[in-house]
Amino acid sequence: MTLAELELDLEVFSGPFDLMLTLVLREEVDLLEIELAEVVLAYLDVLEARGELDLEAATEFLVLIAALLELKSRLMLPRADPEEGFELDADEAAEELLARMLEARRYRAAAEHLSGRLAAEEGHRFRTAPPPAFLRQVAEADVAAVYEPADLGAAIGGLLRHPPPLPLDHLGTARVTVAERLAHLRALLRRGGCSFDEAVRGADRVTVAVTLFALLELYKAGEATWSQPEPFGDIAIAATREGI
Amino acid sequence: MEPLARTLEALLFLAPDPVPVAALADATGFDEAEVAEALAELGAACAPGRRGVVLRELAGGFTLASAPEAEEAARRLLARPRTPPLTPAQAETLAIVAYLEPVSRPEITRIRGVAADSATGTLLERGLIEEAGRSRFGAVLLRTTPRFLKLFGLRSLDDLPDPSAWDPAPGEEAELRERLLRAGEARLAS
Amino acid sequence: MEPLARTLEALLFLAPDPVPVAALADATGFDEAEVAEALAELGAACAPGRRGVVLRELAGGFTLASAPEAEEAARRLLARPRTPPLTPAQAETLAIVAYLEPVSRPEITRIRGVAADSATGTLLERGLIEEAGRSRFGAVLLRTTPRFLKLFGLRSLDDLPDPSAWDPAPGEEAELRERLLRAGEARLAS
Repeated sequence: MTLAELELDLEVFSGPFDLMLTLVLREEVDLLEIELAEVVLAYLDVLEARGELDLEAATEFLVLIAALLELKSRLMLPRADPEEGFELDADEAAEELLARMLEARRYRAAAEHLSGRLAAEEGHRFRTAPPPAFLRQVAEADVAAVYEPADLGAAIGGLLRHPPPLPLDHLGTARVTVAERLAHLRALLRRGGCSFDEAVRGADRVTVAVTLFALLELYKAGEATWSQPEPFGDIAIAATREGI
Repeated sequence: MEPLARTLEALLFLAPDPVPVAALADATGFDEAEVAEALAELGAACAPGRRGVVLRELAGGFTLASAPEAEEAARRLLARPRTPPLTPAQAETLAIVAYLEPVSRPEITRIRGVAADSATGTLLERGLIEEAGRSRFGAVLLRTTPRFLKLFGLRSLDDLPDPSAWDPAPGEEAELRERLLRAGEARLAS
Repeated sequence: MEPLARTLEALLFLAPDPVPVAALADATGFDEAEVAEALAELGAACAPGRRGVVLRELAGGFTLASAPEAEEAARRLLARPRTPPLTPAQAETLAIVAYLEPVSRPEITRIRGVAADSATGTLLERGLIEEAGRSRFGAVLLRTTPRFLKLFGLRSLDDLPDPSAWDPAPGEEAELRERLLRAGEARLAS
């Protein structure tokens, strides 16, 4: 569709788009009174009704509407110096719009040219393999000494260090056994499952660890499964069918 | 082929990007005139229809590229197209950058009459354009990359046609100039 | 060259890795015997002294490589000194190889208490260490290179500093290898 076909029905103007443009440029219609959003909506309606998009016409419309918006926003701005006003006369505005249209048109053509070039180059591919490592290295004769041998000695010294012996005295003798915790878990499972928190309520850290170990044993034996809906969430323990 | 032409072939085979004549001269220890002569010899040996590769002058240097006859087989072997075509928005944005670089995003938006953020993002991602500092007003400036020249078969930006080539003929322009007013007058008169 | 030989040249030019004959046959639509014949033609065209590239048959198939005569010029064009500071993992791995060579990867892992594959890979890539056969158990052995000596300004490995200056227990009698392995195992157990 061409812009001449765009019919508008606005409060202050009714008729084709390019007529509106002409009247605005001749200041026969006050741009300040035109709802440009309405113009855009009318355009979109027409596009929708047609179900097709003519890129050329669409671009032209965008350029024109953008120019009108800019013009309107200039008119709406309070003028700092009334003498200096930046009102464009009709000819100037027409020139500006024309310059914009020509510029946009020029780069649309340049874009087509570039796309054509890219397509014409289609058959030429380039090597992507990087050069072999041995060719990326400086020849041995030109290698300069940049590292300190002492760093190697220091690294060996670090590797010779034994870790400090772990203090073991804080570990008491085990107060619980896996067998005990297995019995505890099995008892809970017979009552229809439980959460891990329930299984270790009030227990100390060693007991929690041993219980977890017992739970792994149950899982390995196929007696129980568990699920945890979210990280750090509660763990639900359930008996499997074989387990019962 | 002469030894220098052979060495140049090896260098261009290995180098990941086009190599300027000066760099080839440095690497081989010959002067630029001798290198240019040997490049001509290599170019003749790789003339279309003679070899699987061709010599190209691109992005300010020389490089080897596969011959177009092998494209179909290359697509089957490598299972990917060379480089996807550009959308109209990307091509327009790229054209504006190529002709006006360095150019800012707002300037591109002004010329296109519509924002080009997504097209600009894709072009940056594909390495066809890159950032080139900031304008006086703080907007990021964009320019094309050597990769753009390489993929579009250009030696330099000067290879692009003068954009006025696409301007409407003077008569057509004069007609356009009058168009807005004339259209309106015709309607007013009717 | 015949068209098929030219297409094969283009394919091998583009492929980053060696290509098996079967894959070349698939890509070109010729059978393997025809491809083999065309490869022979290409090989003859690239015979030593004729071109800047040579055709090689490796384990994985066929590949093009730059001619060996061009090596010196290629280095001048492509070589960049790459000597960033060593990371702690690289320094440890290199020290183990330097003081104990030849040494196997599993031994390095035992001493460090953690695998050193990435550090070993980088050191191999930068030419500081190289492979030196296999141990009785089939593990690849590593040793330092002459490049390593140059980069550290050493005439030979005998010039390596005596590690006793950094030794936490310098009085100990046992052999260095023995002590490093014990320390590594102690770290792993802790």
